Amino acid sequence: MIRRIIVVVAASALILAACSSNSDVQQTAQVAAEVATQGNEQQQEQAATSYQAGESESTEKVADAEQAARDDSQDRETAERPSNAADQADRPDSAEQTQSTTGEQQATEQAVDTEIDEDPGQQAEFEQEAMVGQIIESGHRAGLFANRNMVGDPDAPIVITEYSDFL
Amino acid sequence: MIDELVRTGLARFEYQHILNHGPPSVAAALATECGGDQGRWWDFHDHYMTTNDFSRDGAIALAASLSLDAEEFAQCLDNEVHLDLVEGQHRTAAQAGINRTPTIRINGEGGAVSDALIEQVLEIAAQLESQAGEGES
Amino acid sequence: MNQRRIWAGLIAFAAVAAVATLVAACGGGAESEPEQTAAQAAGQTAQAEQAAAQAEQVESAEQDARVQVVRGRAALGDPAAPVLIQEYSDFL
Amino acid sequence: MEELIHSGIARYEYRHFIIFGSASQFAAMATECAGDQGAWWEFHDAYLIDARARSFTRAGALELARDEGLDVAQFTQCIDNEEHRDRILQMQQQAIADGARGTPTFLINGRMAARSLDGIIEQVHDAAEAVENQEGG
Repeated sequence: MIRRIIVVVAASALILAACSSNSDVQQTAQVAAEVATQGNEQQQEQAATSYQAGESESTEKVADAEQAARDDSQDRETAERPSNAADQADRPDSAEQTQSTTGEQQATEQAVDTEIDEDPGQQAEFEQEAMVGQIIESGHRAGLFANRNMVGDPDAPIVITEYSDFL
Repeated sequence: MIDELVRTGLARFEYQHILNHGPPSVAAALATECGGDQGRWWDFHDHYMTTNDFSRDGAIALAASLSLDAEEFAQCLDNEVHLDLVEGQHRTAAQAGINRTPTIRINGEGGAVSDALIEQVLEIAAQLESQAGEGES
Repeated sequence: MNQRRIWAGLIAFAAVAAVATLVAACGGGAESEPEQTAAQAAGQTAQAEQAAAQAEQVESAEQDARVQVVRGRAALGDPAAPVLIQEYSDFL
Repeated sequence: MEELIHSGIARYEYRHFIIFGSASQFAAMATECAGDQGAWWEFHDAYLIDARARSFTRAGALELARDEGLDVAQFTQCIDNEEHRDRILQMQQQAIADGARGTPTFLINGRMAARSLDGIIEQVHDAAEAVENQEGG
């Protein structure tokens, strides 16, 4: 759920920053997507193991054999849904802009990434652990309920409604 | 900020469809609702927030990657099962004078997106916390 | 509030409460015959306490056994219980 | 809830409903692999009560298995071959078929229950009565 909420916040922030008329929004989304896909090659590892709801083939595997298999599936995945991989790579940067606390954590993670490079599997596991740690720390598990177009406690006193178009 | 309010249980977040770009808007909204039928509403929402592929094949591919029941999903799309729902949301928003996207409303008030709106959320949140405080002490 | 943490607390509380009530009940029985000599009475209370301690061990062993039996794979409670509670949940 | 189980009115079943992605998918599989060696509840508690991010990684899960005195080789094979993947996917689809859309979702004798603890306890007593009347009648 945390991923979804960060996306919602990041996406609305992206739109807030750019939004004067609707067309700008579309350009910014495209620009962000292109930048992310170019950046995708170096972050090959991160995209393959990052937080893909229900993507069972990207579950954690350390052995080299699986490593190669995952790279192929990653290429196929990038070919099939470039935006999706971009969506993953794009998120850490935009999350940095909008949320100071998680931003700092992401910044430190980015700094750490550059140091441990030798074993991508081990480093990806480190990231996964950091991300899970964030979810656990955030008390996220206190019964947050996601139901169709609603996230959060149905009895919450405040309703924040976003009227939006996917284009 | 919205993230915190939702997680602390002070606010719940809802998404309402606005169909400002004709067929592709409708296609994406329908696909999301059909994904929602199989518990994957937010996965489709996330996907459509950062993609410009609104084709039927794109939706079918996403449904497959989330191991949804392909046949049920395709039928839901082709029979436009949720057309009334998404068009209804668009109409209700238009009647309430909402046409620019995204527009965020807090408990039904507030116009276009602005910092003032975010302030409003914090005020309401503070009021509620103080009321809750009085209730307990 | 997180149901799982409350639950863990409840399990511990239930076990302690059961043992405590048991000890109190046995202890009470011994004082009911005042006219015996102090030595006999003292001897009897000693025996009663011993019996209570043994009973307590047996009872708590049973209690543990019942709890053990209770924890099947992904299941808790008597399989023949009339009502089934299913929780669909995620570890995160 | 605890009382209901200890008094024999109700029995409880945990079923996986993964909505948070690969991290919890992995934890579910590790727990099922531990269940093969009789340590299901130890892993369930490790993930839910101890809640250390480390146990959601492959290395962390292996450590957990070692601490619980399991056959680590068998455990590793079970995880890497994803022996329980289909079973968990089945639970997932059953959850959606039963109407679960978020976590936690409680079902009492197959019927969706309220989300509050009291609501659940009340519904259990109603269900118990219903069963008695059928047997009694």
